[in-house]
Amino acid sequence: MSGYILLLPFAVLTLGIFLALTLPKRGVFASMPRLGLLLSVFPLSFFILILYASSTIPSGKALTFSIPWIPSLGLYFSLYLDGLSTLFALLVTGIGTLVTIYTGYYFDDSHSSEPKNERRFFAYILLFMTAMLGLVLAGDLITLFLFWEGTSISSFLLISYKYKDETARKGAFKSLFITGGGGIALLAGFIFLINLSGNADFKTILASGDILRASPLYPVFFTLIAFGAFTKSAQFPAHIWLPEAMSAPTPASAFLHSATMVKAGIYLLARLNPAIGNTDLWFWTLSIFGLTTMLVGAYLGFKQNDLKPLLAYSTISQLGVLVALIGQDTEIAFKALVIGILAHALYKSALFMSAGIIDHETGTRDIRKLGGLRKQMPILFGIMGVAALSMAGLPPLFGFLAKETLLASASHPSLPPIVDNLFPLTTVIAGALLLAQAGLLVWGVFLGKPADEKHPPHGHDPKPGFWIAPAIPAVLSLAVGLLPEPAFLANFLADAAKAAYGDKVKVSLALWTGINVPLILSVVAILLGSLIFWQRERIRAWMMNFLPNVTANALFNGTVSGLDSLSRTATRLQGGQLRTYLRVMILSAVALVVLFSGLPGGVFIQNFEWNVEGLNGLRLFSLVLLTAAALVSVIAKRDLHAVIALGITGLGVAVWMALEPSPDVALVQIVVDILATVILILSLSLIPRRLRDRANELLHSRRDMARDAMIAVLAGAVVAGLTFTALNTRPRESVVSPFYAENAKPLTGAKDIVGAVVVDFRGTDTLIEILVFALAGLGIYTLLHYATRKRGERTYEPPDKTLKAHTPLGIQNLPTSPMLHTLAYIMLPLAFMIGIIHMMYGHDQPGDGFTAGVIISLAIAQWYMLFGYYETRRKLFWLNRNNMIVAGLTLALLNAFGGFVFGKGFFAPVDYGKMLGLSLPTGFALTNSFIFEVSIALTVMGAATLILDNLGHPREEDLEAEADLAAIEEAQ
Amino acid sequence: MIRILNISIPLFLVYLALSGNAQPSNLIIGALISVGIALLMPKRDMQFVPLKRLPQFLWAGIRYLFVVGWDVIRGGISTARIVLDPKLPLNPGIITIPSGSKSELGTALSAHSITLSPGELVVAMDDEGTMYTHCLNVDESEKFVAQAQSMRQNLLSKMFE
Amino acid sequence: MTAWFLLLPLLIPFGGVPLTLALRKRRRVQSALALGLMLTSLAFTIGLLRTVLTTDLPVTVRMGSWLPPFGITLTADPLGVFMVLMSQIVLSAGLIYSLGSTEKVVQYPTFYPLFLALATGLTGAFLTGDLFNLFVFAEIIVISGAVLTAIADDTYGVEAAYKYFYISTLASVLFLLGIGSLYVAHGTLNLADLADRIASNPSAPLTMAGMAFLTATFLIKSAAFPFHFWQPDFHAAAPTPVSAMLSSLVVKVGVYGFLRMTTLLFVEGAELLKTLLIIVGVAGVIYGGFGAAGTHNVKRMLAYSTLAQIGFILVGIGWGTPLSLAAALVFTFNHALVKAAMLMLAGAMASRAPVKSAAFDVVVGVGKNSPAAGILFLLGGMALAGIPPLNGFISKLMIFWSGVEAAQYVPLLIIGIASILTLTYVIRSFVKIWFEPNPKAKEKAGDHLLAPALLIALSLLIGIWAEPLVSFSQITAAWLGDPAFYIAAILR
Amino acid sequence: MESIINITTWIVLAAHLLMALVAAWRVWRGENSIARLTALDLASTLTLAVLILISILEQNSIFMDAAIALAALSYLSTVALAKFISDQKVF
Amino acid sequence: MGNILDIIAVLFMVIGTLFSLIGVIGYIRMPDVYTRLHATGKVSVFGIVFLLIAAIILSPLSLWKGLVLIFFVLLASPSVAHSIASAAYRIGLPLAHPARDDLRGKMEQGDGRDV
Amino acid sequence: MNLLTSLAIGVLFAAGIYQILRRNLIRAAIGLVLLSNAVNLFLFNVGAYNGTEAAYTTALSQISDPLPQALVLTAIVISAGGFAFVLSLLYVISTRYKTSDSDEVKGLKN
Ligand code: NA
Ligand code: NA
Repeated sequence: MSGYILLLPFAVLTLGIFLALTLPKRGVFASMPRLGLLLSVFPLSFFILILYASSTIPSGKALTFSIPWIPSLGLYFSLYLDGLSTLFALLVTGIGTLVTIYTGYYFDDSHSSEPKNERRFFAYILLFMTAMLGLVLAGDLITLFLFWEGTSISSFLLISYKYKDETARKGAFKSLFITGGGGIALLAGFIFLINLSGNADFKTILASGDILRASPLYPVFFTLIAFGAFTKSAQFPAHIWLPEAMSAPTPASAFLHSATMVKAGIYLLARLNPAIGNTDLWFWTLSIFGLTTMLVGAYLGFKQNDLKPLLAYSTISQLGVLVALIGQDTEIAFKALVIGILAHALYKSALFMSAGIIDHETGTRDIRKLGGLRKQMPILFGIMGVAALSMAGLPPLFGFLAKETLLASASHPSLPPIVDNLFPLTTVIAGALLLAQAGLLVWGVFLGKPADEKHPPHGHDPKPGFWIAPAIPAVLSLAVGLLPEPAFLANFLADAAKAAYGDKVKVSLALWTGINVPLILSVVAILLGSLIFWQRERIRAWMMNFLPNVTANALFNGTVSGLDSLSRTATRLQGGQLRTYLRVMILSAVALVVLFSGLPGGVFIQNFEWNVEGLNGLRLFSLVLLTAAALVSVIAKRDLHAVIALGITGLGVAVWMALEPSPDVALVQIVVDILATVILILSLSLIPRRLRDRANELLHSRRDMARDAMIAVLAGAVVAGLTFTALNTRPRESVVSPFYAENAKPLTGAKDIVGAVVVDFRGTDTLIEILVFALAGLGIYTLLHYATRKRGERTYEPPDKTLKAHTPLGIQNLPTSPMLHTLAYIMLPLAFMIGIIHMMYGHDQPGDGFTAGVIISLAIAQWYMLFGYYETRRKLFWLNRNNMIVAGLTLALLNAFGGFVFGKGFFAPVDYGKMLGLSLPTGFALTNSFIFEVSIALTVMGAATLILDNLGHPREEDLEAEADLAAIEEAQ
Repeated sequence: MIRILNISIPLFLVYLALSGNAQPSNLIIGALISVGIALLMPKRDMQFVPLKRLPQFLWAGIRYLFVVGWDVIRGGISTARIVLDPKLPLNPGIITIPSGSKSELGTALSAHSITLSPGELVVAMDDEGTMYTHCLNVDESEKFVAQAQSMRQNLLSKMFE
Repeated sequence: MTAWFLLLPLLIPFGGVPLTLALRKRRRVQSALALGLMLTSLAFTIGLLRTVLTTDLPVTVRMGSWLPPFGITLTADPLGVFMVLMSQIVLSAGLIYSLGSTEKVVQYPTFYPLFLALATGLTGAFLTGDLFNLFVFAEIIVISGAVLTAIADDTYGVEAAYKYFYISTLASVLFLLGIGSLYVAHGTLNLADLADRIASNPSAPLTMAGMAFLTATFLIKSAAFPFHFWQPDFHAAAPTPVSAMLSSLVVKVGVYGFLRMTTLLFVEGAELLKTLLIIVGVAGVIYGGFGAAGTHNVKRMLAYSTLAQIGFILVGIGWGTPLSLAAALVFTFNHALVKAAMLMLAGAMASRAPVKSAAFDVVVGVGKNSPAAGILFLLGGMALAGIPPLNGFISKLMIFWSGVEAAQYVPLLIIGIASILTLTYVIRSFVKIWFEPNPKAKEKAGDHLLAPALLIALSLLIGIWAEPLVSFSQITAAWLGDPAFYIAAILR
Repeated sequence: MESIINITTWIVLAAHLLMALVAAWRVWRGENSIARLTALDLASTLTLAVLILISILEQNSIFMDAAIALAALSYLSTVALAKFISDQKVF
Repeated sequence: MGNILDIIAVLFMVIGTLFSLIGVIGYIRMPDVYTRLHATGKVSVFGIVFLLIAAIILSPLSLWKGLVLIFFVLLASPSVAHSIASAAYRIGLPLAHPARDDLRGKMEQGDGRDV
Repeated sequence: MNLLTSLAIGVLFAAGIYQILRRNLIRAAIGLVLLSNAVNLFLFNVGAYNGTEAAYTTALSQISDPLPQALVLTAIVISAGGFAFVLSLLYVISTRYKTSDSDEVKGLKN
């Protein structure tokens, strides 16, 4: 039999999900029951398929399928069908079939006036089924984990199905939080297993038991895996999510939270038992948690009034039993395990679905409001009665058999001391409580009287389709007990147990095995249970009033609110004050530098020298000049004075650079210093003096200033140390610079080496740099003329185009002094000329396209200042800033391509003048460097003018912006 | 045409000065650039010298330069004396000097030369060409400027009218 | 020919800047062109990927034909291609989102030029083989990102841009100090040459200082704790299509920097740096997780989540094993897709809210009428939380695996526990937007969901068919493991 | 002769830098904005002188280019400041 | 010949510097803004021009650039002085011990309060 | 001299850091300029060697290292663009937040 058959369920279930969501909402499948019946075909067919497939596998062998998933990590998608997976797969598909049918009736809306659309629910149920089936059929740890998380998610979807209900939302969150947390642990545990055994697939894992158990990491991965399994299987104290999961619609509770998903942890532990079981840690952990859970579940279940929580707690108790059984290392325990799993699945699903019917028909699940329904709902009485008796462990039902084997395992002579007493004791107590709960159920719903007798519950047996679903497992519970030893079932369970135990397990399903210890214990449990049931009112009242509630929920809430308060604290660090952020970051950066390299400049003292001569002496002056000016800009009280001092600082820097000597940089420094000064002045005029003064030094406390001064000194010290070290240790030779010096002239035709580096050797830097500058211009333009358009931030001033300048520097009716006027007229063409010279001869002398662009823009700015903005725009008709940027950037790119077409490669130098045979003046070459300079100048002109325009006129309409907007509006 | 020549010829000279090269190709390029820049300047608003008056303009302009040069040297020495005098003999004030030129350019040039020469500083002008001039020594300036200004006025009117 | 596969992904967006700016008056043409260019560029990137994978050698272009280390080389080694491919996929999605966005900012004539500039910066930063050129490209990212944020419809965009800009300036200053230190110590700026020289003279003065400055720079760029302060503001206030790029890609420049630092530049002396990365990463995972759980706005939540996820990545880089590097790469890639999609979904929900805001108070119950968005958000959330079959699971699996393999149990334990927080905040926000009732929520046309749907579909695809990504990341990690190859490929 | 020129230039250069220092000092200690602005103008003029002197020292006219740019632009920031001081507005 | 030119150059440098010095001293000694502007004007008109002439003599290559620079300085420096003085008067800064003030009342004036 | 150079750059850097920590937005902007000046001077001074002549091919003696100069040029331009952009942000902040106090610009927090 090919393993590919195992893939079939997934493909077809996907089809089912698709159908559930897309079948027409009118016509044949308008009715939910009919849809349910149709969809139930999918699980049913796989029930049969798996039954068939498993029958073809020889005992102890497995049907496998595997395709590479992430081969580079050695991961496969693999499936594995052996006895254990068959047991679970049959449960999933079998109960799945019933639940699908049941769902259709549960959401039957034929009587309701407004049609509901519950198809989503079908999709979720089928989704879950896929995940659960995958989980139990997984052939390796990673595949298992994939589906494991899938069950968590689909469970979340189902619990939150009635999301308008707050308890549903909370319950869904809680379940996902707990099982999701478990999932993370589980994944980590799995990775340990894979890492130790070298492979993820079960064959390898199960064969590496000795290595795994011997590993020093055993406690680590065991804890992780147990944690994952316990959270999923609702072991104390992680059980708290399960009762709240009862907010899900009943079909989901019946399916996920009793029959299947909660058994995922059981499946996992059973699956891994041969590999990592049979250690003391394993035994003690599973026993302690399992038994505690068994007791706690049974105890808490007995307190409940709502049918579903009551059933949920009994499930918890039962899950505890199963965990404790896996902890044992006896054949009988695994026999008890498989029987227990099957028996529990049968009776619990029957009970849940019945509870759902009661809720559906009577409108309540509260046993205090219910009572005496046996006459109105005889069929349901029968179904629920049988299932409850099985739960109570009474003969001749399957549940009795389960309890018998459990007790046999609990009283097994191989148990170590303490446990040998504790295990039977807790089993008996829990059994008794479960019996009492079963009684409570049947009595409360069908036999007893409702608390409020004036308002007895109304209800009648539903359509057969509705009750058939719980009826089948109930009948099976009875049939297994009554039928004489169904051999195929016994073999089948034996196979399952064998896979979990790792060795042969003999399973017999005979009810009567003679008078022995289990039987006696069973009788004790039944008697005790009856006693409890008889005294139920008193005991329940006592439990409600006196015994404190178990505080696992408080633990959860505490955890969650603790996390929340930590979260709030975390976000409080983000207080909104930039200065605080900067302080933290500067100090951290300083700390980093000190941590990595020690205090730079430790060589301070030994290299102490006063080598003040020649150019150095002048540098001394210039550095005193610039530090003095910088300090003045810090301590000046007025912003304006700080700006003036800043201007001088910049000039000082330029002088220093000129002394270095590097005229190119000095030139750019001068140009930029002036540009910076001008735009700073523009900003001063934009931000009201009142606001600036308020924020100025007067607002700083002395402590504030002292602290900042300290940070500043610290940072300054690091940079000073760095510079000092650099100056004292520099190698006196550069790897790259000699190349530039030698090749600037022959290869690029440049006398100015720095210029050659900027436009040729490292032209890419420059290409990007002008983009940055253009972006700044465009950014300012967009910010001030589009983004602030409609917030009332732009007090729109219609332009008075007759006025020559808004703010005169002349007197009376003269807008501007004629002297300055004339100066402006003279300076603009001169600025153009200087700029063009910079572009043309930049290769031989200081200056380049950038300085050209800035110089021209500043000359234009002078016009703004002296003629006014609109007047200038009118006079300089060609001043379209965006198009300049477009032209500049495009030209720059085309020019770079020119190197590819005409030269040695992209961006390579080309001398077009030489190519065309032009005789050009010495010092000027029509190269692509020149074109690059032109494009730089164009871009910079556009951007710098945008900067100046917009900072100068943020409030007025911008001619280009208006034109652009008008064009866009017209187009639309 | 006047505009282009008026702007491009001085520009061409500047170009030659800055590029420092008299090769024919450089002259052609310089001329092209100068004309190009001139085309970018506004058509109206600027005042230009008509071609036929160019010789007269140049002659008056050169004489004007000498007048201003003398003013500068005279003013420089007298200001230095004031600054270095321990008593700092100031007699400052703002006096009115008419530019005597009706054109904006003429007024501007006049104001420029006055300000250039140490000791006088034009603080403001009005639209009739009156220059409000701050002087270090009111009496001396008034006496001196009266005669200098008449000479300047004469030359300016030859240049611009 | 192969050179063009490298050049065009960079030049097409670059050329797109003037081109779309020229078309600023014809918005439809402009936006369609921007997307068309980006997709073309993406196609060439895929060609580049093929070339690099088939030839098993990096593609190198010497700009201006200048030999390294004298000129600037662009280098597409596996790592570079990896990052560029990631960027261009997400950038394309960002443009698709912009086309269907209702935000005013996409109507501005300069929006697409600025967006393409961002694309240029990102692509260039990952392709350049020169330290200073990297600085310049990073500056493009800074300025275009800051501008795009400042012009947001959100009133606070300006504030976010302001803070970002200051902090970025600090980063630029540190970057330049680092570049200067390394230049004075080793006399070159070409990454390969620098790596070669540092390896042969690791104790040259200022080498360690250079490393420290670069570390601080990239910590700011990657918004790692405690250099993260700009990030939640910046990512939350930016226009949706932009914030999707910022939170998914821009922080990756820092990640990229650390990858280069630990595997190329400072291979020998990187132990201290790696330890630091682990510490910083773990701190980020914790702090980011708590921040995301504690904040008041979906976009902010996602931004804090990025802080945490970057933490995972840094830890992976810090462990430095081949597997953990591959894990960090896979994490990087997947996070980019998912985070972009999630931010888009958050933005799409904000656009449907009565007031345009992503604050939880505002978006409560807004998802009622867009179940499709809900499914996408849930899938994206699962991916963030590392739940299969989404790609995030692969990331988490590999990180955990590499931690186990590297026997780094303590950080592993901490990040494992902290990753529960991811699930918490993702689910909470989902429940708030899609499940909680809100009588005030009105139906309102909002942003189109195509872009996030594509990204989530891709995430799902990668989750299911993870092999290509994983094997590519392993090839990359193996490549990173031997810097000599890189050096040889560039210099010889 | 060479050395005399050189020494003179050095001295003159130092003198200019010292004067620039005085100007910087006056920016700090000016009695009003205009006085400080005047000091800025003075400082930029002295910077111009320094550039010229460096050009003499280096025997290289390239520093003149920086000087030309400074001369052509520095007045611009001064005028802008003056306009700002008198009108609180620049453009 | 070269020597004579060199001597002239040195002389010019010294003279220029002396004028600059006078300007700076004047700037310090003068009582108000307007009179100070007279002093600082010296630095540009004499200081710079003399230095430039020296520069032209000492390095003939800078002849043309030097001339352009002289042109610029002589063009810009009075304009700067004018605009500063105008601004000062406009905000109402008083003249120190004025003998007369013909401009009083003609110009819109501030209260002399500093910005 | 090296010591003094380092100190001057350190002072400039410290002044910049101190200024960007001021509450007045304009002062903080001034800090940016100071910082970039300091860093440019640093880059400038870490040229691989100490040159005595401008970096021209006509130079006769040791030229100043051209590479850092080229880097500084780029850095200057970039910081100038950024600085202008910051100033425009300041304007919008002052109109939107009605303040020029950095500490009051905290609409984005937590
Ligand atoms: Na140049
Ligand atoms: Na004068």
